[in-house]
Amino acid sequence: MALTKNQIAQRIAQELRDKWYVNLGIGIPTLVANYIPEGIEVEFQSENGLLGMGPFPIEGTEDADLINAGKQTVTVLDGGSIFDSATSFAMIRGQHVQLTVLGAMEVAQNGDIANWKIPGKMVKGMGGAMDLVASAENIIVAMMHTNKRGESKLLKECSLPLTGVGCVTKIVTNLAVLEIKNNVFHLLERAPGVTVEEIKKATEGTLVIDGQIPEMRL
Amino acid sequence: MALTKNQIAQRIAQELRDKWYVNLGIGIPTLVANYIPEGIEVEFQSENGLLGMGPFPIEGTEDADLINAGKQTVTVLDGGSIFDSATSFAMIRGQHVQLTVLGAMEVAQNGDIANWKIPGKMVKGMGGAMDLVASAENIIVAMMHTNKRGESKLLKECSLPLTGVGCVTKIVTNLAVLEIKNNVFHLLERAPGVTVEEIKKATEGTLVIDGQIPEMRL
Amino acid sequence: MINKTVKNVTEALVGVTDNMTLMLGGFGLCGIPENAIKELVKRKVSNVTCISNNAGVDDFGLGLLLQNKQIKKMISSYVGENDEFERQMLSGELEVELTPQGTLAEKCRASQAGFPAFYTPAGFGTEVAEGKETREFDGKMYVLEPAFKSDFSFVKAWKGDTSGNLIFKGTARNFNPCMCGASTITVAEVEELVPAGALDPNQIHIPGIFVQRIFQGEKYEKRIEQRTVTPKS
Amino acid sequence: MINKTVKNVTEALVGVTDNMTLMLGGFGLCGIPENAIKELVKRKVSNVTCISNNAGVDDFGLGLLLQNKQIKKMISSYVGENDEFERQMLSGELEVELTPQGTLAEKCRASQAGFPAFYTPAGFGTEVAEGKETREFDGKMYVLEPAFKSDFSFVKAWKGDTSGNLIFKGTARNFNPCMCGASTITVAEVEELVPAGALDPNQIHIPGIFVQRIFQGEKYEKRIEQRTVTPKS
Repeated sequence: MALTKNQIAQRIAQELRDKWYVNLGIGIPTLVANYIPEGIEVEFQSENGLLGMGPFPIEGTEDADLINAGKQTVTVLDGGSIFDSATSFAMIRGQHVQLTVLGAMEVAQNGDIANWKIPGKMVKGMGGAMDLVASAENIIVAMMHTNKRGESKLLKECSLPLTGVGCVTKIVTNLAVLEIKNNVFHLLERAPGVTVEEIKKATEGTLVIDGQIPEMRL
Repeated sequence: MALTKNQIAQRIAQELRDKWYVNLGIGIPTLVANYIPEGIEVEFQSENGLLGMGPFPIEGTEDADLINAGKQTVTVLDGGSIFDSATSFAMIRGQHVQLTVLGAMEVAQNGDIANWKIPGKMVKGMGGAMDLVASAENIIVAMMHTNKRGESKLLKECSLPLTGVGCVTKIVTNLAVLEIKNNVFHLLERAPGVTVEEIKKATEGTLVIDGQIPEMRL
Repeated sequence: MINKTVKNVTEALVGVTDNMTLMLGGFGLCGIPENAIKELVKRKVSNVTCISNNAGVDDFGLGLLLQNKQIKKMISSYVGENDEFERQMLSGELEVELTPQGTLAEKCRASQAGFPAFYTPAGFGTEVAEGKETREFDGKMYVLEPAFKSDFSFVKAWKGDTSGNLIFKGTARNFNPCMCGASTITVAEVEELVPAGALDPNQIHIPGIFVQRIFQGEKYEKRIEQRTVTPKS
Repeated sequence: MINKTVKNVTEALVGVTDNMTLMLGGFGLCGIPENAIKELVKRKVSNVTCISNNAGVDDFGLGLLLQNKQIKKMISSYVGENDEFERQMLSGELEVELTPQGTLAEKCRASQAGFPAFYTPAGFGTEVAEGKETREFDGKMYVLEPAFKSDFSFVKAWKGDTSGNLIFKGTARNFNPCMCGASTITVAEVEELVPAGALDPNQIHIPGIFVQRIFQGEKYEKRIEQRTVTPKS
């Protein structure tokens, strides 16, 4: 069974480590905050200027002056802080944020990522994604393995305009966990019940399968 | 009569304009704050991180955590603010400070200034002077016309290591007010009772004397 | 102390003319200079270049200027919340320069702080870096990005004093502090204008030196784009 | 939330060894990390490079490390308050890199913010620019200055919380915020350590992300260099 979006988030949450500052992109990445493993402390950074981002506010207490990068009303946890945009990207560019999780339209086997533009069609802008992928030491892409037309999103080369080059290290999709090393995808784990063959078929880029591939534990 | 240090400061204070932010160096420049003309408002910036610097504190109220760039205990006026060193020099480099007044060991007729080092003898460091002179649009040097050995401090070329190049626009000494334009000193005003000849004699650099030179009004 | 107050938004915008480059604070609709934007609409200032992280929504924020076709060019990082924007851009009516968000913030800060340009890794190897100088430092590649040059900055703060000192509230801070002092003239509008001395000098977010004009905005709608809440249990 | 507290200064300095590069906050004796400096003396850490705007006075601040000849190299903007410093420098025992104050601050900030280098007009045409790249932007000349690389930052704040958030008091702020996050490990000592949640998130000067270790200093002497006062009338 392919993972649900929540299960992708749950699997990514297993990658969190104690004392990490984490930036979660819009979409599936946001859900990761719901699955922080027991016994570890992480803080979420929102690039519009918030550290220690908490859950959505209790109905009636929402504040127009307190939103996250997705423009959603949020809260600040005890020990959180507010800062301006230049300081926010000082944190990101200065590699003070240990993990970035974001979505993608395409990932290439050399670690390139495309997620901000479809020429002539969609031009929403890159927001903070280019800064994040250019600076983060540790980037996990959360996405579906294939697009709506069933085409692989794990490619030999990206066809869309790039967001960053050679930066993605790990990918968690609805089918698998993969690592990028030496310019190829390495299959690390399968979604429960999904076969290596299914993953192979859904992956256009070069896929290295080394030994037995375990099923994910959720 | 040559001016006293206080009179040099008094003459410089006449250059202040309403709504200017002003950085005063250590020594004679500091005294300028005592002679702000009636009817204008200026604010003093201290490069260690203080805007709206006020007078020395009333005895007994001094605070080790509130000093100026000369390490003297000071006060903050209503409407003042405190900031870090990077922000302080953002103000200076970004040309938000309208006037810098500082001392000098030598000034050259092309506007070069030397005031931070005597090789092998005095090595206190440049502090914020290099940032100030490289960025300020409006720099007034406050100094004695000659050094302790009676040698001119207004030179064809500086002999000491430079603080900045081609940056000084005006000089107020104990003998005269001078302007630097087209790589020569222009005599603007004489100290009361001081003759043009005396000023000529005390000036090593090229001195342009255009018409009658008025006496300063203090 | 130097007094920066102007009577109202009309006086605050004196000197704003067609073809100027304007910086506008805010992230989404959070912390935008609502009064200045309305006045720009009212004055029908046209052909302006706007530097702003976002372009508002169709009927609020910078979207109002877009509806009236007052904007020649937008410099932003994300513009996905505005249909009219997308239409004007795809039809070629509107010039758009999309800039990574951190680069956008630092181009403002560079201008504020007197840096002519800076090297950032953001955008290297992408179309953002096309035609720009790139350079390696310590094995990593960077793109040289110039500081912005802008005529007016319009920012919105929570509290301000007559000396121009500003304090922001929550994430309505965002780009506002970075844009102060980054244009020839910075106009700050505040929810509450207090006398000099009423704010703690240790708690000022933006010292008054970066602000030329300050006024208390008439009213603030503070529209919420995504009202997300946890139901009362 | 992430807890950054360490028990005391001893634990705060774990990992500091000979030959390291250290940043130390403060301007003159104002806002210096008194407890960290005393611990460096006690540990006899030697051959270190110190990045600090000043070098203390003969018997306080970094002067204590100088007396013990623990410092190999000083990177400062002004060192005029210290006779032993001048003696060691002129005799060649001490290596000294004098840096314009604004450049010094920005070399810290560049390191904090992930900029490899920056262009500043300060020092152009002087011996500070010797051997450095210079470049013209818009008719003005600039010097390329690299960011600092440093092992430990020692800073002093007024209040801090267990998440590492810092608030400074008066001009004891100075270089301290710029040095946070500018070294591999930043150690903050505070006059008062409070629980996470006790500080207003809007009023934090340095977010905890830039601080790895925090502790409450045992005591602060806060010596005044120039006690200048207005007599009571």
